[in-house]
Amino acid sequence: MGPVKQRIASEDYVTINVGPSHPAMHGTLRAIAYVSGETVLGTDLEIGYLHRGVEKLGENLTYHQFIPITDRLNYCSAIANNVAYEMAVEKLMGVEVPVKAQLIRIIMTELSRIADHIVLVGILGVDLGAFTPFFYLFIQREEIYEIFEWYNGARLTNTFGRIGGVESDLPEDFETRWHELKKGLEKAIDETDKLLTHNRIWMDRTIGVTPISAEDALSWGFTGPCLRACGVKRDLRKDEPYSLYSQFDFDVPTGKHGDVFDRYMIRMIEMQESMKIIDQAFDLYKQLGPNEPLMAKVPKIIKPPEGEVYHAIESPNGELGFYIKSDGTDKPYRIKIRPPCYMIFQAFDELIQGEMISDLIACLSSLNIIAGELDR
Amino acid sequence: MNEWTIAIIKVVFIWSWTLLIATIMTWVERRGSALIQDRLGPNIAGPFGLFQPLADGIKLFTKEEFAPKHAHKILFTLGPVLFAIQAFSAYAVIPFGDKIVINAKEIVLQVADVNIGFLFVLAVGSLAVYGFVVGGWGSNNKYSLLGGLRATAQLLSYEVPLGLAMLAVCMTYGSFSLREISLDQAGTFLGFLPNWGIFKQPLGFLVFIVAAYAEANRVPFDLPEAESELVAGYHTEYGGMRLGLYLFGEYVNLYTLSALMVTIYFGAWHIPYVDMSSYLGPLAYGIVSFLVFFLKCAFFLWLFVWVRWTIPRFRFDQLMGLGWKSLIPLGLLNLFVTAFLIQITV
Amino acid sequence: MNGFETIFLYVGMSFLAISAMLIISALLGPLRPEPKKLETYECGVPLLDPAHKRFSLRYYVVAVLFLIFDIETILLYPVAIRYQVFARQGWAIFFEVFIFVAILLVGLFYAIIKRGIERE
Amino acid sequence: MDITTVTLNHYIALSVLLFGLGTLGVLVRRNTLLIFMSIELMMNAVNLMLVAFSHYKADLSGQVMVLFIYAVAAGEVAVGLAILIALFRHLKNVDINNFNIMKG
Amino acid sequence: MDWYFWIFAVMALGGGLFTITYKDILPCAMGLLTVFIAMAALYLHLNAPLVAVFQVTIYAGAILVLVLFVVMLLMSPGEKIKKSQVNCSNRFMGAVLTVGLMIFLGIGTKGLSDMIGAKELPEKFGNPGQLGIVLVQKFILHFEVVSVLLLAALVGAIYLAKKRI
Amino acid sequence: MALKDSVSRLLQNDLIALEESAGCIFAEVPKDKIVSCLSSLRDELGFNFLSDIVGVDNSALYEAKAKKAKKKKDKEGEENETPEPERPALPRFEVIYLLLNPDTNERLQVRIRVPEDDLKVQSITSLWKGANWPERECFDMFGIRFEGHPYLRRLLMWDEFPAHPLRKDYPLEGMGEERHLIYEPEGEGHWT
Amino acid sequence: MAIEAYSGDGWLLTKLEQLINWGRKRSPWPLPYGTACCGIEMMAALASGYDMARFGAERPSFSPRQADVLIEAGTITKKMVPILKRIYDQMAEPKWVIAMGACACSGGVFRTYSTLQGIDKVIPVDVYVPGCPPRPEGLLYALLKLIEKIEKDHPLHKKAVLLKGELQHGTQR
Repeated sequence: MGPVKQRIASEDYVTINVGPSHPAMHGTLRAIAYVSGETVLGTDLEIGYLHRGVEKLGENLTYHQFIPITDRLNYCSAIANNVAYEMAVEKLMGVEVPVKAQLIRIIMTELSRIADHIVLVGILGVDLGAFTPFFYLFIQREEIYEIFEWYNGARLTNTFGRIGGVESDLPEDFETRWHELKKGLEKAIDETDKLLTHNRIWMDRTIGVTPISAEDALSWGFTGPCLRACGVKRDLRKDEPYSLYSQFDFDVPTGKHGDVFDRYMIRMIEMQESMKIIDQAFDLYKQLGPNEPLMAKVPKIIKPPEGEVYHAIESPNGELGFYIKSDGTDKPYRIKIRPPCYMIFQAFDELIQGEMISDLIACLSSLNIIAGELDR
Repeated sequence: MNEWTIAIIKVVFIWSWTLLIATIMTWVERRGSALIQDRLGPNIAGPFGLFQPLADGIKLFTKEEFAPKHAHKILFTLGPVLFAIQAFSAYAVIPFGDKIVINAKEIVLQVADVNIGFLFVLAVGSLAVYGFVVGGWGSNNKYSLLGGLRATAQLLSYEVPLGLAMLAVCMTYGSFSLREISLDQAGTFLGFLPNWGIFKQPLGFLVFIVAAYAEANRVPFDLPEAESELVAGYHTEYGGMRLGLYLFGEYVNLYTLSALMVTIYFGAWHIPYVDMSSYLGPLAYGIVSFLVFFLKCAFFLWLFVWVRWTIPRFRFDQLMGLGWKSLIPLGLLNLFVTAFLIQITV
Repeated sequence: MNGFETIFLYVGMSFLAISAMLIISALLGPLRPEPKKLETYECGVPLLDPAHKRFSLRYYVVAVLFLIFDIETILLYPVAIRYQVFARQGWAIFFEVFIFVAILLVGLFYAIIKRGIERE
Repeated sequence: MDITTVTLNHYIALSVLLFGLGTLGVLVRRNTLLIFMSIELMMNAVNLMLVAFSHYKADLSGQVMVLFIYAVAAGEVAVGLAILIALFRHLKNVDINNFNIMKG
Repeated sequence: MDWYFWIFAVMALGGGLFTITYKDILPCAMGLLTVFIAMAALYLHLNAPLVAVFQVTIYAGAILVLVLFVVMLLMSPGEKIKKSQVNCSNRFMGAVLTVGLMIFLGIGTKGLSDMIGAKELPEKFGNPGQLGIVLVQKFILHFEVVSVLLLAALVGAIYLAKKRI
Repeated sequence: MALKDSVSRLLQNDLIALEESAGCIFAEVPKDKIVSCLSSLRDELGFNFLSDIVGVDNSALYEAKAKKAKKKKDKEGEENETPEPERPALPRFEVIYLLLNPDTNERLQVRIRVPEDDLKVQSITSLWKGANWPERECFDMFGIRFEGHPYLRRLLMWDEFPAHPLRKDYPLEGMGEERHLIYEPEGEGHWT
Repeated sequence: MAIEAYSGDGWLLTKLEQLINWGRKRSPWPLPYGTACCGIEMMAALASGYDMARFGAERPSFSPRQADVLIEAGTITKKMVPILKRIYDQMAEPKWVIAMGACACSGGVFRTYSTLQGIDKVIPVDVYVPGCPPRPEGLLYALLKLIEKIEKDHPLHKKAVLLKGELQHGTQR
């Protein structure tokens, strides 16, 4: 047995196995909770139930072939993964991507960020017993999927973009679609806000639950909304502005206590910020002519020069980085993915100590652990 | 017709009626949740999916029934049976209408009008605990046991405020008999309000309805079966008809509690400002009073569904805190206010 | 004919009907018990330890509190039902009940202060 | 309810039998919880006797007395079981034979 | 109406017998539950409906639940109760003692009942309201004392349960 | 570049190499000095955020290079009589620590090389709590043992898995390892 | 004897079987076993746009005793195999399995050391849904196909034969 069991000195506990096939464990996570009464003394985490060998697979596929695999990392926001990988390879090759392609990438990434946050807020609601917001939000999520599908034919696993740009232009009536979606999204977010945010029970369930201090969060390697909830204003889009993000005007929301409520609120605000970014990006996009290039000049078979690179972007969950080592052939020599929730989930044991079983569920949901990128 | 025949007819009628309501409630719950959530809900089985509960019932009936190896075989079966029996029995003293006259014989629309009235409901309600304890313990499963313990602690905690609210009602009406309480609610109160219990006991009703939600294990108090925490709570190991009994029992409980609320606080079969018996013949009056009573119940049943799909659930300590720190003091306050008002008015 | 006998009729009928349901269900349903099927469900993994290790004491405290308050309510019922009669005779019974409840409220506060009903 | 052939003697017999069962339980069972249950059985027998007397002698005091007995029984069970829990924490056992630590 | 008495008398005795003989503790508790419910039914027969309801509420709904909680806290279902450790002669002694006690009690009570003699039941005997009047008129001091007793029990139980010895 | 300067000034003798590849700076330090190097980087240069730990198995790369070099040598060998002096073979594995300075937003990659016959590295879980799982994963995937790690156990693969799958000599489709397809063994925890 | 009416294709048996089949096909309660990408699409199928509840597939229950259809959506790794198998084994009869997505059907793109190449290697599958991931409509179609399959079942037949056999066996003894 693990170190948790050693830590708990008294015999006065019951082990409750939560997962893998458990409603709140997203199918593949497993936490063995040591509880005394309803209080959790500690948890042993067991991951790897979705370890599919993505990194090994990457070493055996060509650079382009690996893009579809990145879809399956964080399947809630596949496009962010695609873009992160492509940008890493482009950085390795030293390719400059045309502005139009960058704008399309930004629009799509932000859309997928909204879709990801929708899943989180919906599931957090379901796990805390409020089912209805999930359905309201999922209707809008379907609309986002329709835009994706209509852009490149896939709903969930988009395989968006190519190394060096994107494969096609935004469809002509994107503007009307986006405005419709925006209206619906605003309404759904507003409804969710009304149903949850100021609900007394919701506040009781989330405020002050599993807080974490900024120092601890940094030491554990938190990134993204979970780190921002602790009050650290760190967003790669602002701090290490990649692509065209330095040109946009958007806020980075921060919380104070790093509790479940802050994590939830940050997601709610970020959805609105993302909508702002999409508006601005689309304004820029409209100023470009229809014949602007979409792809940089890259060879058909990609053979980056020998070398290694690490590049990270701000995915919906936090810093999503790709370390790629190239040996000069058409296949990467080594790909290492730095998934955001991997580092966050480590801290789960520390977060949950002394809280109650119900908080375990709330905390897990609010961290947004996606098994696909956690286990790779 | 002798008394036994009438009694048997009444018993059979109300038993099947509660069963029917429980069945329809599952449909209402599903369609209602679908309505709230922008969905369609079950609509394939029969018109508007009305036969969905029937399909569920048949499926549960023909599902495999087995007791897990480590479970206690007797208790495993006894749990749902105890739960269902208490759920069905509680309705025995609650009226479902005023009275009906057939062949010059007056039949009271109530299985048994006894002088201990709602105390019987409370007493039988306190036996609901056994369904959870025996089932949860008999399953020999951690989730079940924890669910059973939670259920029991919750039921116990909320029985006290329920009893306190009833105590104030009993002070106001000076009777335990639910029929007498219903009859007392005819006419008007203070000249313009319907003479309903809610206007005499507003605080008591608040305490009662919250406690009733907790007693029925409904959101926001559905911790015993909180599916995101304890898989399915005390009925994790149950499948087939045993599970069906738990599910049915829950809905029957809902109906009993709704009927109790209507009887005590919402004027039973009375329509405000209208004296039905003067307009209608004896037979028609009986039927109309039954319908009015049922419609009032239906509102509360719908309220149960509505609340369930709107708000999240409590955490266990918050639930206990609400019960012991808020509801019981409120119930006692209500008791004293009632006593004080009676003292200064008599 | 007494009301209570009807109640027993009702309860007896519930019992019969429910037993009939279970028996019919057992006859209609398939039964293929296999050793693995009969294992205790624990999210798909083998049991870590027995289900019945010690659970929280809080539940005991809640039950004790309930027991005491239940008796309190019960003892108040006979008083409450004729309260209107007693009320006409003056304020004495009001204060009797007040004192009775107040003494028990002390107990409730003790339990709350001892954190008996929330976390252990 | 109409007076029937069942007389007070029937109730006395039943009550005494139940009391005897309770006594036997206390004497024979070794599990403390079961001993508690047997004591409850004895108390019930006494209650039955009180109510039967109250009925056949037309005096309501018997019934009121039963209500007070409930209160006493509740107190007894609450404290008794608390003691049992405290003992269990010490001895990890509920067998009455082990509860002889007072012997020193 | 004899059948009424006999049904529940047999039920009570059967439940009692089951309680003191069965090997597994929770079924024993269920046996005790049967006794309580049968007793409640008999109280109804004895014109004590209020006592009957309180019997179910308190004994079945509260006291036995408390016992069950302690069972859950302290025992596991797999754990069978150990066979009694008393030897045969002791058991025989117990039985003899019990029977003697029963005879003594029976004769004593019978004499007592003969001494008082039967009385006619007044109208509406045992109505809840009457009980309340008796309680307030005759037993108001007991009533107050009971609250102190309950308080003491509550404080004692919580203190003891939380204490480690 | 300022960062390069400050790093080389700080690490001085411990620095084996400092190279830049595609805009990323890689500093190589000796294996047994990793804890002290990282802690001084953290405390003095503000690199107090550990992004990740990457393990790399370089065996295939070296083989390919050696092959290429041999081919080249074969080609040139006839003309050039004096062979190049043989470089000492580089260790098979390397571990790269991805560091970040959240204040200046500079990233630094610190590399150590681990030879196959001495698969032991000092654990840095005392510096960053977040190093726990990456080190476990590194052990799982490459078999590099981190000394001082509180709970070094397989992370992603099951405990009985015999190999280290990200090593280059391990085939993509595995060597037929199956987790007991029927059931887990009813081991210590099983209760009857 | 009444048993005789059960045996063979008696009218009573057929009608009863039809009724049972109707009940079963109209309320296939799912056990959502969503492990990966397909799990999200399964959620979409349960949510408002597609609403699997129309077919009675409501009340997703994670307890295997209460569910009828195991919807296996997503990759099953070798580490997960015993758990999946145990969950399937613990389901009460009658039970069905829908393998949703390429990974569940055949391993999909993940032909690697740690991925199970199709769940039909460990548990029997009734309906396969191709796609990576399949659209929610795909899952609904699979559900309809499953309903067709349930319709063809003879739930009482085996039981009747068994009963008859036991009776004859009993008389012989």
